[in-house]
Amino acid sequence: MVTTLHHILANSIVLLALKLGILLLLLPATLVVGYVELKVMAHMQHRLGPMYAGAYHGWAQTLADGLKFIQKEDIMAAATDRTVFSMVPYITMLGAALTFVVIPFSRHGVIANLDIGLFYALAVSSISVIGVLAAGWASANKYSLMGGLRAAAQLIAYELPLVLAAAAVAMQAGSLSLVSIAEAQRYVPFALWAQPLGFLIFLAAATAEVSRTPFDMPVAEAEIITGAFTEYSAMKFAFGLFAAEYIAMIGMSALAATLFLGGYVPLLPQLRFVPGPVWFLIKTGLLIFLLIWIRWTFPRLREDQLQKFAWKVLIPLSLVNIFVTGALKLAHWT
Amino acid sequence: MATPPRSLRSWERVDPEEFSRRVAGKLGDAAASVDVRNGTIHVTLPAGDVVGAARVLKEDPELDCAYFNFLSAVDWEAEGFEVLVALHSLTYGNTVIAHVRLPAESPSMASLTALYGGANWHERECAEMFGIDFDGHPNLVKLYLPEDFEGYPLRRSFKLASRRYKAWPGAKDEEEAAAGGPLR
Amino acid sequence: MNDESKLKKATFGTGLLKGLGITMRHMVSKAVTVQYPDEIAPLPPRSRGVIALKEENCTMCMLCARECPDWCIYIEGHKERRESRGEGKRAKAFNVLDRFAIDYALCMYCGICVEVCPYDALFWSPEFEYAEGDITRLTHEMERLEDWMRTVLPPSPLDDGAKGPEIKSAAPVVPAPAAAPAAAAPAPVETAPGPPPAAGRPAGMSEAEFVEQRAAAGRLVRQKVYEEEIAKGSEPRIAEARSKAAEMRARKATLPETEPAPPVTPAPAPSRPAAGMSAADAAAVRRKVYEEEIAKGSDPRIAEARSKAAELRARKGTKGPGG
Amino acid sequence: MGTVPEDLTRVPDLSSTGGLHTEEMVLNVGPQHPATHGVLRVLVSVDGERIVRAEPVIGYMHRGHEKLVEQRDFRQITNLLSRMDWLSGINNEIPASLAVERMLELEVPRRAQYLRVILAELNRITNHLMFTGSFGLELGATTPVMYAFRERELIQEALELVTGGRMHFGFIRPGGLKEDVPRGFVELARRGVRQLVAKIPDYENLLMGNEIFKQRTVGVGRLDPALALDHGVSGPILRACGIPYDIRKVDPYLVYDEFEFDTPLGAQGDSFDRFWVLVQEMKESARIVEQALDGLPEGSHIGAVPKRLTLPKGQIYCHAENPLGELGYYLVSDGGNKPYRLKIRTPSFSNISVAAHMLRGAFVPDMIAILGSMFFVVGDIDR
Amino acid sequence: MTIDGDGRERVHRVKLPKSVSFLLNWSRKYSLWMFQFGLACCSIEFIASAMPKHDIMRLGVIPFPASPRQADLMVVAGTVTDKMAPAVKRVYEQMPEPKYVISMGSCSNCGGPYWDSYCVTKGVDQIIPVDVYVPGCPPRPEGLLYGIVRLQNKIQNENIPERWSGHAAKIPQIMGTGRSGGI
Repeated sequence: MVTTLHHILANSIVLLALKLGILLLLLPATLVVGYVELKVMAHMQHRLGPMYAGAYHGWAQTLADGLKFIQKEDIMAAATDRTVFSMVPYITMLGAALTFVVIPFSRHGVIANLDIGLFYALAVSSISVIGVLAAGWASANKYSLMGGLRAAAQLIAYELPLVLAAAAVAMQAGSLSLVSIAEAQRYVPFALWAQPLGFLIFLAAATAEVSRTPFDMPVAEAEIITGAFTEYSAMKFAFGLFAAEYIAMIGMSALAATLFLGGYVPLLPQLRFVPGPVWFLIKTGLLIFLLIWIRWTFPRLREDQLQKFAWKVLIPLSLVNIFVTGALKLAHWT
Repeated sequence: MATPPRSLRSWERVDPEEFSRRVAGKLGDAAASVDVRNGTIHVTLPAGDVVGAARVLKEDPELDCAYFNFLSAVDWEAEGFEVLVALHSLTYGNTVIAHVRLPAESPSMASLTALYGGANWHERECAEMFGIDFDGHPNLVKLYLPEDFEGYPLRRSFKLASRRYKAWPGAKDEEEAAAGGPLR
Repeated sequence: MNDESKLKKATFGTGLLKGLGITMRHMVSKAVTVQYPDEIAPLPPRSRGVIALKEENCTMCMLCARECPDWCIYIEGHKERRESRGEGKRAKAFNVLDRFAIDYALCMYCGICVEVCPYDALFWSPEFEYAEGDITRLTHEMERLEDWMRTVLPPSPLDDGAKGPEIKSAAPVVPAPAAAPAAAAPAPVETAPGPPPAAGRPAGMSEAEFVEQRAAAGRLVRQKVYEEEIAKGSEPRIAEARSKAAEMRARKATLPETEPAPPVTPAPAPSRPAAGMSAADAAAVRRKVYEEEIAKGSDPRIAEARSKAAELRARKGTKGPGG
Repeated sequence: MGTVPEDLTRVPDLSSTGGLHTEEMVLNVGPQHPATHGVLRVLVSVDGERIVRAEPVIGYMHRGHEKLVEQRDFRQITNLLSRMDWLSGINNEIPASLAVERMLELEVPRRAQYLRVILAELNRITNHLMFTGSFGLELGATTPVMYAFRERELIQEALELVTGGRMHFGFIRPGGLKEDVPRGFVELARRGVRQLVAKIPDYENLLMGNEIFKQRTVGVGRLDPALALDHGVSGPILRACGIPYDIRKVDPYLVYDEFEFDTPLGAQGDSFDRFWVLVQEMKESARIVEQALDGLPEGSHIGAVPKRLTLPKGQIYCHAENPLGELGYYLVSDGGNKPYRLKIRTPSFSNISVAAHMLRGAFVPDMIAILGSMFFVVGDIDR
Repeated sequence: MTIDGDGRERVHRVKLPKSVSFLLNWSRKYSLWMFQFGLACCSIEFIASAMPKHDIMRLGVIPFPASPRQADLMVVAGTVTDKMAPAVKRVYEQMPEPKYVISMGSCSNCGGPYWDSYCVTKGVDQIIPVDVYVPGCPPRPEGLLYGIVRLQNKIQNENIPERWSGHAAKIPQIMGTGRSGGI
């Protein structure tokens, strides 16, 4: 029986392996986003940023960082709980990377088009909370313990508005599958007409989820060194905190782009010739730039103000948002 | 905000001469001598009754020396120690410096921490640097120096080691080098 | 009391947006970075980078080593006798320098040695690139201090309002500061620097014409130096400052030889500490020596150093070292 | 009516948890901690996130200036003392020279006094710029410190043109200055000050106007004026509590009485007020520099000073308005050219002694905001 | 690694191919995560070197890490007093191995203006090994940049196996960091 290329592709295992290859793309993506953040931050602070690593404009700076972290000595203090200490980077990385399974790059370019894609994405992204908490406990250091507890309290507090804002989008699109949500925004993204409030809530909650300024109390240098990851060094630090944070950031902006800006759907019918994945990259890049921009402009909120903002402001607002979406749906207006 | 102390509202500058007469009048016999030099009022107080005089200086509405400037000491070697307590009156814009003479061996004085909160650290530093004991001080432990440091650095008898062990490069010839320090 | 209470109640969000606006504005504007290993920002002449030694000026008077608060200058030398030129005079002994080292690991860069050296043997150079791998190489010996001389910049010209130190006459009552001999008209700040002290005019030339000719020469020099500086790539501001300095030197250099003889130098007063010629005459002596050096065509820096030494000797009323 | 300072060892009852026994955790912040300026260590006992008791431990930067000063003559002293409060070199040197001049009745020419005021105010601006930037840094905003240092570099360039140094100048001599200012200094100083005044709205919008900043600082670390006077607090911190104690006004030295400038006063004495007073003071310093540059008289840079400077026997106290508060030198001389004893009254020492009372009951992240707003330099605390 | 007589692993001298050691040295050279150990006046010039005008990040020196665990360059900027010396040593020991130290300023070189003080350690090299001494009091920010360029040249032609061979690679037993709290 002639085994044509088509057969091989149709074979589910090979297909799955190919699609999981996409996840491997994430690691170079963190290097790129890391480099972009260094340069954008520098220019916002009126200076130049890395210039000498890799000759022209220091393009290889984050690559050098990665290579250097491989050579570093991996210190584990005697009092640490070794197994949990070493498990943490995998958990945080897992939580961050798995959201990409359901995010559509184009109409068919999605690893697994689950019909409960949105529910799965939000559930998976909250795994990293366990990782941070475990890091706080395992490194047997007072600062890490405080950092871990703060991170847990914050992530839980911001899980709720995230889910509620996403729920409003699901109501709006009438389905949980990210592909159909994206399709529902054919030519007019939700953020512009149906869910402006939802978009803002989701962005604020996403920033808190990734614990970036102004919600970066868990990794606040000034108060508690690097929070739960004070005791981590070498690849554990690079992998567990640095890369995981960037992947989570990319994941969250990709999710926000899909839910509110239409993901791979072109913004204007006339621009249809531009392929889907390019749209997706443009929108995600825009949101990543927004996160970087916010990080290097604002001071950070105090712990209790952070919680107050989540419980007293974001959650009521997202409930109102759901109510409004429901009312508009009933009136068949949308 | 708690109402600011009386000193904020009515500020009028008083000439140091007039203020020193006021201080002499208020302290009466407690002050051995009161004189004005370069615009500051110097008062010499007997070692026994420093807290009483300081309380008068602080709480008397005409003097109102509420601002605790500093407390330190001078080591006159044989003649003993001279503790300086500098108080400033914001209302009348004058500084009063109290001099208290203490004997050379085992000098001790009443602590002013009950009256001025600021005196706490100054007294700890003075005790650590000169070896003057302030009785009534909440925790008279070393402020600056590490715990295992022995000797009182600011006494004249405490010589700086490096200056003795390093030959003075400016010495023109050997005998000056041996003297271990610029003669000027 | 203050308007900050208004600041405290601003509506939510406006402050955040203004903040974002500022960072974006800075992102698009050009960075102010001086890329160090490739380009170096020009340093002012007085910048305290490293101390350079001019070995022939040093007479081993050890003043710098004595005045140094860190004891970081090490000088060794021996006495030598040299037969003096004239017969019958006994041979004069003077010091020969064997070792003059400055330990830059210990030095606190206060500049007291440069200031106190009576024979101008030590100069400041703005050079700062001499970090070392091991600490013993931070003690620079005589040869190394000598090469730093190349990097010493000429002293920057003083501000127009600067006059020599006031004269404290012997009389107890302090006289009004004696007007400096030169009728220094208040220099108009922007236009060409004030006319130099009333210098003698060559006969047969009218005042205005003379001033015009000197100003033209000055402007020519200034333009040339300005181009050179820009060609060398230094900052316009520094180039401008340097060209103005060059113009000043050029205008002074075109002074005719016959400078009115400085007031007769008073007999050296008994050696009370504040002895020696009054400061203003010493300054006049300095200018005269400076002109002689320039006329002889020696390097302006040498001229500057020699004139400064002459002025000091004049002020102290002592004879120069070794004739 | 001085308030009796509560005994620091008594633990206020904060355990709102009723029966549940909670034990405080002693946290050791510093001595090497990114937030504190240098090496201040604070022993904090914390109940959850709330501070029960805080005790600053100092001495990690104690270098023994008062002992070293007794071995050096006056020119060497001015160089050593500018390293005490390392953000304001010129202001550290001025009172030392003033003390010598007042003792010897030296007459300082007007031009030297004007130049001293200009250099002191430029140095005050660089000091305040550093604290403007680092206060934002401690609250998490890393961008204002970059802008603050950009202005600071320009003013340091002007100072370096005159003195040759960027931070430690050794330029003030008893009787006047070391040298006169070179040509180009007046324009450079004016340009630096003008750029500063033009850029201050950036800091106000970026920090003071920012709602997150206001939430972190308004009402935080409120300092009671009576307690402040009790501890001898001075400088922007005292003026933030509303007490107009500015030595340039109360006891004018040099030629400060010839310039008109006002002292900004805060209302509540909280972190926001301290920061606000700091920024307004930069504007005032810029005004003084502009007026001084316009009125710079001609003349010599140093008066008539005897070659070998020996002081008559006697004691004198001379103070000046350092950017962080009142800096005073109590000079005791026994007739030599070295001081017999020099007591240095530094502002940060008294300002920080009040921190223990302000930190009680605050949150841990608030401690950073409060300490950041206390504007201290550790070299000034430890001498 | 072989276990030698007294039970500690000895690292053998391994011949690394030229290109691999070049790549490793290059990555260590351009990614010097700098731990901010500012003590005294030099710390202000040290901060100024990270600011827009001098921007130390151009050379790949990133001033991010707040904990010594993630840092590999320690710049000792300022006076090391006897009371501070144990803290300096402890922070140095907590840094992971390929670590470098720059001593900035006369105070940390050998005591500087406080050479005769009764409580100043005369030079940080008495407690930790120093790679580059930057003279100055305080050194200009460009002076520190020059020191870093010199350190980078040193790293570029460093030999990693040389650095570890024959040197006991023991895993540092830092006892009880949990209880005694932060640095």
